[in-house]
Amino acid sequence: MDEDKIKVARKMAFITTDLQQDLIEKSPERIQRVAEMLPSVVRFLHQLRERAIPIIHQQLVYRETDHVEFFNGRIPCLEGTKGVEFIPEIEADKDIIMKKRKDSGFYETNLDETLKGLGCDTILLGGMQAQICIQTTGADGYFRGYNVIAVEDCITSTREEDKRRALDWISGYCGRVLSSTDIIAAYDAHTPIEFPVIYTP
Amino acid sequence: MDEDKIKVARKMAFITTDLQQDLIEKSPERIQRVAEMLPSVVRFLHQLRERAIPIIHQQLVYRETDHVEFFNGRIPCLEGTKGVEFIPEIEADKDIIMKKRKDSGFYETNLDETLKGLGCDTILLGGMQAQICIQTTGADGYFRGYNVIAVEDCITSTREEDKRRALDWISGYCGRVLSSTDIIAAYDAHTPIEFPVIYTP
Amino acid sequence: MNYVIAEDAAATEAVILDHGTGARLSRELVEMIAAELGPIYIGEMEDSAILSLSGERLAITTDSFVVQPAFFGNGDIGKIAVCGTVNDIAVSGAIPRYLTLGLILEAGFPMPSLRRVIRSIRAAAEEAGVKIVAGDTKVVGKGAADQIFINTTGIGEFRRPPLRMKDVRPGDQIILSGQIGNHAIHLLSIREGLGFEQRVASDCAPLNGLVDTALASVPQGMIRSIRDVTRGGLCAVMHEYARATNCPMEVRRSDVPVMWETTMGADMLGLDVIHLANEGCAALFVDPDHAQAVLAALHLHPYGKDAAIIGSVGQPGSEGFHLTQKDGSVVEVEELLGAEIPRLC
Amino acid sequence: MNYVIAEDAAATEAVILDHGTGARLSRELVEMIAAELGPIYIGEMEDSAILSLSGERLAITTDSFVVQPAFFGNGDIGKIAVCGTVNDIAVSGAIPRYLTLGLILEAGFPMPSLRRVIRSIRAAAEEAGVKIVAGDTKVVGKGAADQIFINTTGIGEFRRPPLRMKDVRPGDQIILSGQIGNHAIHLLSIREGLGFEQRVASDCAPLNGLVDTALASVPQGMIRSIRDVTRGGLCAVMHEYARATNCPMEVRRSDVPVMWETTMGADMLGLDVIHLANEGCAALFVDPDHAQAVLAALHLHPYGKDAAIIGSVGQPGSEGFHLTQKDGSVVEVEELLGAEIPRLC
Repeated sequence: MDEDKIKVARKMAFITTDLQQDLIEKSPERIQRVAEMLPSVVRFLHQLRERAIPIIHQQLVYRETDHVEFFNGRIPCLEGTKGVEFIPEIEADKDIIMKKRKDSGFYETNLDETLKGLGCDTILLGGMQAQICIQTTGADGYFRGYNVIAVEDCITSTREEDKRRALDWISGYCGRVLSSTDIIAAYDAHTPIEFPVIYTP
Repeated sequence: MDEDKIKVARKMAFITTDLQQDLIEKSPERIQRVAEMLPSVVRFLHQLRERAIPIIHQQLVYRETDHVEFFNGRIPCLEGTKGVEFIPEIEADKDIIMKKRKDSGFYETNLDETLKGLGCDTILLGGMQAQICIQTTGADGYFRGYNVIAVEDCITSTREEDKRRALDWISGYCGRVLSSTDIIAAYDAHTPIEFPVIYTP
Repeated sequence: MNYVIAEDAAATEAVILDHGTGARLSRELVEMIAAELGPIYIGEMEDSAILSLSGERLAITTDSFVVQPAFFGNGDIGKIAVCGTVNDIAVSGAIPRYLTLGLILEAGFPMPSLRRVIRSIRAAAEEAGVKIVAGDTKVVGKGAADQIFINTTGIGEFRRPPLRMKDVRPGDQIILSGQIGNHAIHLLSIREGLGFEQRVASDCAPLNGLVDTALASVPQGMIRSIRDVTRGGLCAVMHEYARATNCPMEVRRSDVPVMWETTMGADMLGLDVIHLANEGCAALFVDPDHAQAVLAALHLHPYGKDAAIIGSVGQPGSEGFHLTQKDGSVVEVEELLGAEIPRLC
Repeated sequence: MNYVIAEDAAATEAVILDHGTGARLSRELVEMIAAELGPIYIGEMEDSAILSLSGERLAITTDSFVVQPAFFGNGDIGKIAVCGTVNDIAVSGAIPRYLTLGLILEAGFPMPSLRRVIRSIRAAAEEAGVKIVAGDTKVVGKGAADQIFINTTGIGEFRRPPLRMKDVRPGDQIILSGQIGNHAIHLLSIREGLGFEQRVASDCAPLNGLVDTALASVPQGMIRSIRDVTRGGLCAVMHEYARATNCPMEVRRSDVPVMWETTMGADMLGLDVIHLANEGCAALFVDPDHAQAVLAALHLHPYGKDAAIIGSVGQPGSEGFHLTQKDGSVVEVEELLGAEIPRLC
């Protein structure tokens, strides 16, 4: 591959999205899908912490006055309620927690500033839902010049086809899709992870 | 007084307005004002029942979807709640009960038909509030050709001045203001109660 | 960057209901908007703007209708939307010719209700002799509008000189074309279920025929100016003319045509009829030597049978609205700050 | 008597959100209204009606704006309200001259926000060279409207023959004046916080200058018709012309100008850019021998730098919108029934 057409991940951060009580408990399908993914996430978080790779948990927070979709008859993730909290397995309080109010993790948050402060040039994405929050945080990060990696085994959606489509979209437009195992292996072997430089047509 | 300028009450009915839990419990002032009036109302109801004079209790009923003033943070007189019920002292279930949804007792109710069916030509008004529901039921009855009597000691308002003003308005425009004692005395003595015939200018 | 200005500015001055009543706060809002628009705003604060377009003079006016209740005893928001704009054009002296129609509908507004409104629009436009030349319909989510809002914009043409406020002179007689207060009492009565709605109907009507009748009855220029008496009532119109002419408007309360039941209803609600809204009543300012002729002509028109001379324009030097009460005393009636809110339970 | 029709008719057919999207249900609603209006409705279902008023021909159009969010990255509802109406007038071939402005404000709408909207209106009107000749402001209760609704009615004059859909002929080339989809992706992105709003700005702009440029570049009659591509997107416009001409509209997807990020955003949301709304893009139907000249003229205009010939009008006999995909296959694109709703969480 042509040298000036690739760039290499130098410093990574892992960003989880919406791993909160209300969002997971919306439906039996979601509970099931998250349960399937959770061991990978927990293992990956542990590996990252061992390697001092920064972890940021995105927390969706709504207010009483927000016009949002009701979950089970009420506003989900309401400030100050139990439902807004992270599931305990991810031990979020060991890491950076960042509130957000919309889909993209960059939208009116200080995620960009935080990543720059950490010196990160590459974002690893995990959590749910693949087809909105992950996808849009990926696009938004890409627009801001970050290398984007969707961590395949740490991402889920209520429906497998939505996840599949979202990962295809990410690899087609703005990033790479890799497993947590591959990422850790590359990191430990000092193998650079390469990204094509996409010129906007 | 010129013969063709007066008419005489022949058959009366007593109409109480809004003597319901939620409406009375709106404020300490209302509770107090109703308590002051209640003995007169109870005595008058008893006297009327003894004389087989019809009694109609107007019951304000709102629905969840109505756009109305909230009392203490909620819709008052909601269908099916405790608050919509009459206060027990008036023993409403001995009499005719008629639901209404607005201020005037005639508005989209069958009060007019009911009175005609009973052969009544004169309405006695009691309850609260003098300056809206009583006043407007009086005007509406007057427009429909009824003789209107505001029963002074059986009517109340949160504020005495509102009651005063309302009774002045009724006597000035569309009816008479009499005490329950005077009405019973006239009835028992077969003394006709006279009304001026008002020609609309 | 924050796109939601509303949230940031929540603590600052906000539009309030009183900004929409036709009284002083409304005027201040309109003046603020005109000032902000600066040189691109060439309207003259008259109800109709007069355009020179390739040498032809047109009258144009726009009005949005947010009537609540949208349906009432003898009309609905559709009738009002046509009459309101037709009347604005007519009182400028122009012949109303065309209307545009912009509808904003709340999702969930029943189709039969919409049909009823459209039919009312048609009937009123037919009576007024105007054509609707362009339309637009928007639908907003449930709760994002109140059933239906209507904008009508009217275009009229001048076949006689425009009537202007500034032509009103001291000594001119003030004629009201009909009874005041009925529209407001009818609507308030329906909204609250007061009983008056059976006796007092809305006056909503297109007045262009009546205006034509009046203008034809006397030589050109003898009717100086006409204004339809709508939101803000007679009081707002009197103040508007007092400001424009720098003369006081002197009115005798006993000569103001009002239905007895309307007075009764207004009195019950603690309102004064001079502040109440109308939809089919005009104030005419007429040369004193021709006032009787205009009055006689109005009396022959169905919408003018209750017309009356209610007062006259006073001598310049002091503005204001002077009302001679039934007891002979004269009171200076202030403009309301906002809506006069009826006393309710 | 029951004044509340809504309640009685609650179980019957109701206006739904899809009635307002510019797609088929919208058209059916408009057709119903036109039918109900009967002979008093003399518009021709074109965006601008052409009036003969004392011998002078005017273009008039009306539009209500209910944009959500009312404020966005590079504009607001005020700018859109001016541009939308100016563009409707301009594409009829008339010179936009005057606007009326009707505001419906929700109580609680912050004054600074109102000022910002008014300033945007002023700026856009200045750019477009139009004057606002009449205004109206209504305030409704909190919850009875969504912040602010704007109606603008525009009047233009014809100094050249009107452009009409029926003049479009088989073989005419179809030119898009700019990239499509940006406005919709920008607004959706703000509403949901998708990230694209930083890269994709709304295209909202007054197009009368661009239209003048195009019309001046070739002999009269060589540009047959122009339409602004707004709600319903390119697809709705193509179907409108197909119906009016009884010819298929044949478009090559690879030639349709679209920003890469807009495609990316639309793809994420499961939308096709051909359905997305625009506020500063026009479709021009041009004689094939003059299409290159028009294109060259457009490229020199700031709002036309991305203009492209995207297809042509097919032979009569079959209507429809035929889209040649990037793989060479041709698909017949159906008109949408209602809004295309993005797939969200």
